Amino acid sequence: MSALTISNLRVDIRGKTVLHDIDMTLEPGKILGVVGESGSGKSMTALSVMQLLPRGSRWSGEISVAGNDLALMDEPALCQMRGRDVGMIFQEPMTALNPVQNIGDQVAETVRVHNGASRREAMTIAREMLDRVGLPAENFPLDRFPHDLSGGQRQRVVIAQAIALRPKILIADEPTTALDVTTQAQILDLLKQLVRDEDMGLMLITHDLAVVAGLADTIAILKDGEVVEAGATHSVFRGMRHPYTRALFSASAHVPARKRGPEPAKTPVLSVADVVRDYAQPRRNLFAKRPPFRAVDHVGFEIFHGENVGLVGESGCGKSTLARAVLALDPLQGGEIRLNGHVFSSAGDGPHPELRARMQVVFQDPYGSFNPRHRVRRLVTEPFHLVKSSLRGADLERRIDRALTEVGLSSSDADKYIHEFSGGQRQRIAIARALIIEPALIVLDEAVSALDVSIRAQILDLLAGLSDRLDLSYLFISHDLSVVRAITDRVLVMKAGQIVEQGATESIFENPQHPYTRKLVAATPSLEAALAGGRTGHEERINP
Amino acid sequence: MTAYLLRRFISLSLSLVAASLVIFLVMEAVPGDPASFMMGINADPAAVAALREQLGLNEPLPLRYLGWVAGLLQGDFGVSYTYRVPVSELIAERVMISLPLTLYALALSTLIAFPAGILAAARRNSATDLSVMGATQLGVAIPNFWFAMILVLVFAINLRWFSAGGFPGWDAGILAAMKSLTLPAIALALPQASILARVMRSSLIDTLDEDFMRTARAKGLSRSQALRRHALRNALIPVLTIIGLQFSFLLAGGIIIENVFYLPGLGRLVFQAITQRDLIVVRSVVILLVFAVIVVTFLVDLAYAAADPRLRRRR
Amino acid sequence: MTKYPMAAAAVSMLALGLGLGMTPAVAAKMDVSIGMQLEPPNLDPTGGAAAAIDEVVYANVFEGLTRFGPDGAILPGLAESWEISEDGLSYTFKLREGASFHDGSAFDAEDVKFSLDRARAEDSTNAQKALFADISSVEVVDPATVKVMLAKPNGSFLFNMAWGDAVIVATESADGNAANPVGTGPFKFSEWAKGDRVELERYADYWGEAVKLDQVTFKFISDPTAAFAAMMAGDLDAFPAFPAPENLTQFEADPRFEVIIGSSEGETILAMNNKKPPLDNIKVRQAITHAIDRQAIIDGAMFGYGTPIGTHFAPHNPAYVDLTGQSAHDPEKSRALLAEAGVSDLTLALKLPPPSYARRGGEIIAAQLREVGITAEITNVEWAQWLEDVFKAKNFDLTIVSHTEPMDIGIYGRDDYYFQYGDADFKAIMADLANATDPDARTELMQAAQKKIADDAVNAYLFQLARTGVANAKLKGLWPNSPTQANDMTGVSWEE
Amino acid sequence: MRGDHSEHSFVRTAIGHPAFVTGFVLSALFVALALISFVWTPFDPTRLAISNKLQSPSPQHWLGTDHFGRDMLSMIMVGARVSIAVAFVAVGIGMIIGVPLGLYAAARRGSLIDEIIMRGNDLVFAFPSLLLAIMITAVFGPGAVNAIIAIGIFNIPVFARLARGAALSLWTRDFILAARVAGKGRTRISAEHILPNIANLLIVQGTIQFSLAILAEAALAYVGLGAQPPLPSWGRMLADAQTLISLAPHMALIPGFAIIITVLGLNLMGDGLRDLFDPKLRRGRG
Repeated sequence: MSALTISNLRVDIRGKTVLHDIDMTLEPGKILGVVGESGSGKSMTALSVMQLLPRGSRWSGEISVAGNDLALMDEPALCQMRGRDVGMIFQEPMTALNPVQNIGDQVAETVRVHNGASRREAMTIAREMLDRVGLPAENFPLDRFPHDLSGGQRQRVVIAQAIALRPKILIADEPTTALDVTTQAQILDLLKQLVRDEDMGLMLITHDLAVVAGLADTIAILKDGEVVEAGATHSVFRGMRHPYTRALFSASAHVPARKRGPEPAKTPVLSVADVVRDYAQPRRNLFAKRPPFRAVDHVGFEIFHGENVGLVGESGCGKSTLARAVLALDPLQGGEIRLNGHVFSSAGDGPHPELRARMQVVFQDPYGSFNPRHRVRRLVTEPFHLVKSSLRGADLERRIDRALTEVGLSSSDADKYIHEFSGGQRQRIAIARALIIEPALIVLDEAVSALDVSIRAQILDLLAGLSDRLDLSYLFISHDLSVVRAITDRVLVMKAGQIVEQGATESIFENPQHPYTRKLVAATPSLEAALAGGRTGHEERINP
Repeated sequence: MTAYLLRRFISLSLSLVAASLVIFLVMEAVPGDPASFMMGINADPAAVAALREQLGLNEPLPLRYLGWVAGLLQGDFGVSYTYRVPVSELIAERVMISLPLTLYALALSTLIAFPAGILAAARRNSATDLSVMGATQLGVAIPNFWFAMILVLVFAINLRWFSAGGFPGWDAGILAAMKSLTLPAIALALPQASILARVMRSSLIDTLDEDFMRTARAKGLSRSQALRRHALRNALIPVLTIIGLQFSFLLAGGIIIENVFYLPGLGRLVFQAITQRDLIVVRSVVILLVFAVIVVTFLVDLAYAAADPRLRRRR
Repeated sequence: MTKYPMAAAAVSMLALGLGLGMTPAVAAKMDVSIGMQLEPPNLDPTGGAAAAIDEVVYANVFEGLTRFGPDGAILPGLAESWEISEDGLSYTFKLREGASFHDGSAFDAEDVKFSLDRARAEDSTNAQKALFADISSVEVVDPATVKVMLAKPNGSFLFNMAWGDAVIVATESADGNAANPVGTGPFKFSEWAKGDRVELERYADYWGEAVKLDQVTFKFISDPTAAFAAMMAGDLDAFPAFPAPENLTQFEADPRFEVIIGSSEGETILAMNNKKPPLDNIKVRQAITHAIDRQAIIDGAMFGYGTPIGTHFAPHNPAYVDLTGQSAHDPEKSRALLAEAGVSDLTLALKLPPPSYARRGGEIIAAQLREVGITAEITNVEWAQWLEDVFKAKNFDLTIVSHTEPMDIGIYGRDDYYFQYGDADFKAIMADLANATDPDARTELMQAAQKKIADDAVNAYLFQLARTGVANAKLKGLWPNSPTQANDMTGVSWEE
Repeated sequence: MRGDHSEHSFVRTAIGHPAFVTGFVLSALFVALALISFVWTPFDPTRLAISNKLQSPSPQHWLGTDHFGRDMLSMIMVGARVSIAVAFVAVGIGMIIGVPLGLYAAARRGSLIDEIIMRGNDLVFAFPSLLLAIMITAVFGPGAVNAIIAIGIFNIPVFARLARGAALSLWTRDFILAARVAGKGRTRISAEHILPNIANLLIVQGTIQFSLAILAEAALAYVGLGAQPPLPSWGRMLADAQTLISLAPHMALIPGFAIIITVLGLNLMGDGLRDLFDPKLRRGRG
């Protein structure tokens, strides 16, 4: 008897249909992957099962959890169901736990709410659960507070909370999107073990095809609120009957075509020598002055003309601090940075403004990169502030049109406000802003991380095309190895403020030398490997 | 956390010193000479000069400032020009009325505001929410001295439930004293309760949208359980600051209400002292009020650290 | 913090509060509570001139050699009787037997000598030092007799000795009187809750006739509405000088109360700065007097209570001359006078002290002056600022104030006085008055003085401040008029 | 901030917002009254007619007459002019001095200047505002101008703190970093990027402070320290009416209602603006 059956589910929110004709089933001990881009309705499906739909929404169709039909259950019965028959974990671990309550109480609460166990009993179960999810007692006592834990550890506490009463179904809505690659691998393994040991059904919701390919037994692909294709994972991947599945698949594995190789031997566009960046630490108490935290520890590298260099590393390794140092947004504590051979900024001596025109930047969040009050025309021409001979009238217009068309937008867009554009279009405008002053180097700090897979592919193509056409070089910073692999010629791998390995992109990915790089490459779920290996890797473990 | 509190303590004491300097200088700028005021309209000029000498009004400025501050530290606020009684004694009498009145008003305000704010937030955008918000809008808009006049008209003159004002003294029994503070407390509490209810509501609404509330619901807690166990404590933290601010405002804010109800509290003492140009009393009361505000701000910081573990020292 | 226990406590407090309010307080018969608008800065009548001090202690706690009667006549006080020498230079007072101070110390001639010498000493802080200026020496003849020698004859010496500033204090307790007054009167001081009330209680072994009250409480309520509410709610038994004349009609309509209307020594005037052009021109001053409609001011500001006056003299005084006709309300004449004086669109600074007669009167006068083309710019000031700016610095054009000291027409003779008159002829009249002891001669001189200041239009004389008192209908013996600043409780009692 | 900023739709949603509309109508009513009073009032508010004093509302005097026989409606209209003018200039002072201070402190976060400005703010906040306003007007003499200065001073820290808080959160935003990469200095960025984006917050707080200023002016006038006669002011009308409250209740109720309605109107408008400016807050944040 299947743990969860959903048949022709339809959900409307304030008159707008968000989900329609959804049919899914989930067997105990199996993993159902639900894949779709943002706005496809995958989270709404999960919330329908939990009956936590937003205010003012109406649903119809039939959902039965552990045999009982949700439509017949009143609120108290639903409260009984949540936590006991179905558990749920969410995307953002940093805010998923109550900051003013320790982890022991929060996990024990699930037990006490349902079967009114005494505080002591509930605590022992909580201890058991925390050990079960890999948070041993010696350094994770029950009275610790969420703010003392890392993202991965908090997600483990959330999982402990969800499975405290051994529910039949566990729903995981983008559980690892906010985590680093290595932590993501550990959490996914934990979920796989729980499904096998507890004979629990897991509905894994994600936008990342690679994650689902290596894990899910069956898969359902959602687009604009309806299931476009569903079935056993390997048959869906081999068949790919629906065009959207094919588009999604190709966008995920997309590698833009690149012609030019780097021209070495010219003076480097950017040379970073022995750079040090420290953060002052708050004093523990009045007298003991704590040593500063060294975020960037004597880093040195060069970028030659036309060369695209990638900088990868997990969050907290110092890559953003390095980027800000290169852009001279923060003062250096040691070393120096040169642009085209001229000293741009060094320890103690601030940036030389006239050199700034040689380097521009594109940020991660398309919605935060622009002043909502200015029109595109004014946004894009901001860098002209650096050029003393400011252009006027006609040639300024021409420059704007050229920049906009270069990135695939029309000149008529110049008079619009930024809120009238989608995420992808905004990133194009950001690139136009960087291009307009014809810099030698563009620093891209997680430039595509916030975009959906299909849009990301288009932006990568744009960047590849630009670097071929204009003699332009990139410093491409990202935590997503697959993106870096697609666009860069050379890669620097950073860990704890130091560059542990660097070299040509392909050689780094084919046979990484440094143990950390090896761990990083292995942890990155890759679509081809999962499909090529078929289910072999996966089957062995099922029946030991 | 101790470093945080220590830093707060130092910055607040600096503010206190700066405040004492500012107050002293403003006092010097006040025209009107207390001695001539005390001697009355047909007083003999020679007698007025003798009195000035007697009260030490002719000493140089810095000397008087240092003398005053030295006195402050030992709790001696100097002698009042008009009453010729140690100011500390005067203030002690008056604080015995202003402090209970402030606490009474604060209690009323909190008792009205918390349930109203919580109810409004729990039933967001419902009829109850709109009516509570409407009431608080009105509460904030009503000038409290006008409301006091209406209270006196209705309850003291027409219904004669309460005395129209005055204070029988604590020795006349706790209940009699509290009775005479009831109407002033209500007049003071009305605007504060409205502000507090709005802050409580918006703080709770913010908390209800946090992710951990959704996690709590997913664990099987009912809507009210989730609100009580998780949202309330998180929402209370910002509300603490407002209560701290209101305490210091009420302590000094009663100045007009004390006049309408002729309560001999701190507000009225300082108001009369200003009109009688009794600079020593004005100076002392103002520095006392500033000190109270600073102490309350520090206490609120302490409460913050206690209520919010994120501020406690990391393990 | 769980909120439930707190809620229960507060609700019970409120309920109890309501409950208690139900039973009206029963007025005990042997004590009385009197309302006063201003709180005395201290309780030593010889150490400050504020009217409030005398209103609490005069005749109740302290007594002088002589004292004022309810109608202003001079009666024997601690001096049983006295003989005045032919040349009017020596006064021999026969003192009361068996009188004593509240701290038990005996009253004798020594105390009288001490009090008079203290008041006229060089470094004395007595506000009315001028009263004792003529005394050349004070001799103790025997414990019950004192002989006072004057430098020059002074017809009003006995009148001066009746003032609150001339009361007799004991050598031992003189310095402590400010906070703990010790006198020979029928009531002794019991408690002073600053800002709220002063309590007096019966002094068992008082030398004179026993008073009919055990306890007298003076409650200080400056706010007129609070005063009205306190009387209506029964918190007070009487308010001799009720601050809000507009409420008197409501008290008259209520059987529980009796409204007592009398006259006071308060001549309310629109004082003009005689030395500041264009006010130094008599025509301009006369124009201002004619612009003013006294009756409108009395109706508007004092709700009809008050008698118009044409000069600086109390109408109830036999020597009063009605000169209101001389400065009748005549806007036409006023405009003509201004034209004659060659003054057009005149702007004057009108500074108003706190009392309502000034603040309200000021608004009415400003409107009346506007009718004749004079703009009066009003600035409300506190007493301290009025004394500094107007009284001492003379930095004003017009101001409104009521002089409540008895028989104070003499101020027109002072040179440094704030309206800066100091006319030689007037000073001569005053000098003659000081020497005249025969009553008819004094009346004639006083009338000449009144005519002089009216003709010179020194100030615009508005009205005599009425004494508007309210009291519980069953309370008897309160003074209707206030010949001096006092609340004499010696004759007050509850009707059975 | 993803606000919907084209003018057309802003006005359309504004019409639909009940709180904003009621608030706007009430406030506009009194502003109109104030403006009309410059040109016309039923009677001359300064003209005394002692004979027909204390009349309750009648067809001739819609809102009755006061203890000097002056027409209450005319006094309310001219009083509106005083209250609104005092509040407007006082809040103006608060903004013009407070906001640049706040922006300057935010741009130099953690520096000595930031510390000084913040300590200064704490100092002014620590002072009991009404008490100091009374002292200032007592020291320099009562009058509308001194009331404006006294109330203005206490608005400066409010706007300084608000501006600094809002600016601090913006300084970490990407588009500010982009501007810095484009070489713009602190002052230029504060003016071009930060100020326009916190303007909404300032307007909302402005309406709230405006209503508080009206209450403060009424309180000062009530104790005799606001606008001086013959200029009518609501607070002083209340003070005059106080002793006559049982004799002529309309004299106290009418100015009281005038203050309440104006302040209510402004607060409702403030709330409405807060919702309209930031759709994220459409949930009716308190």
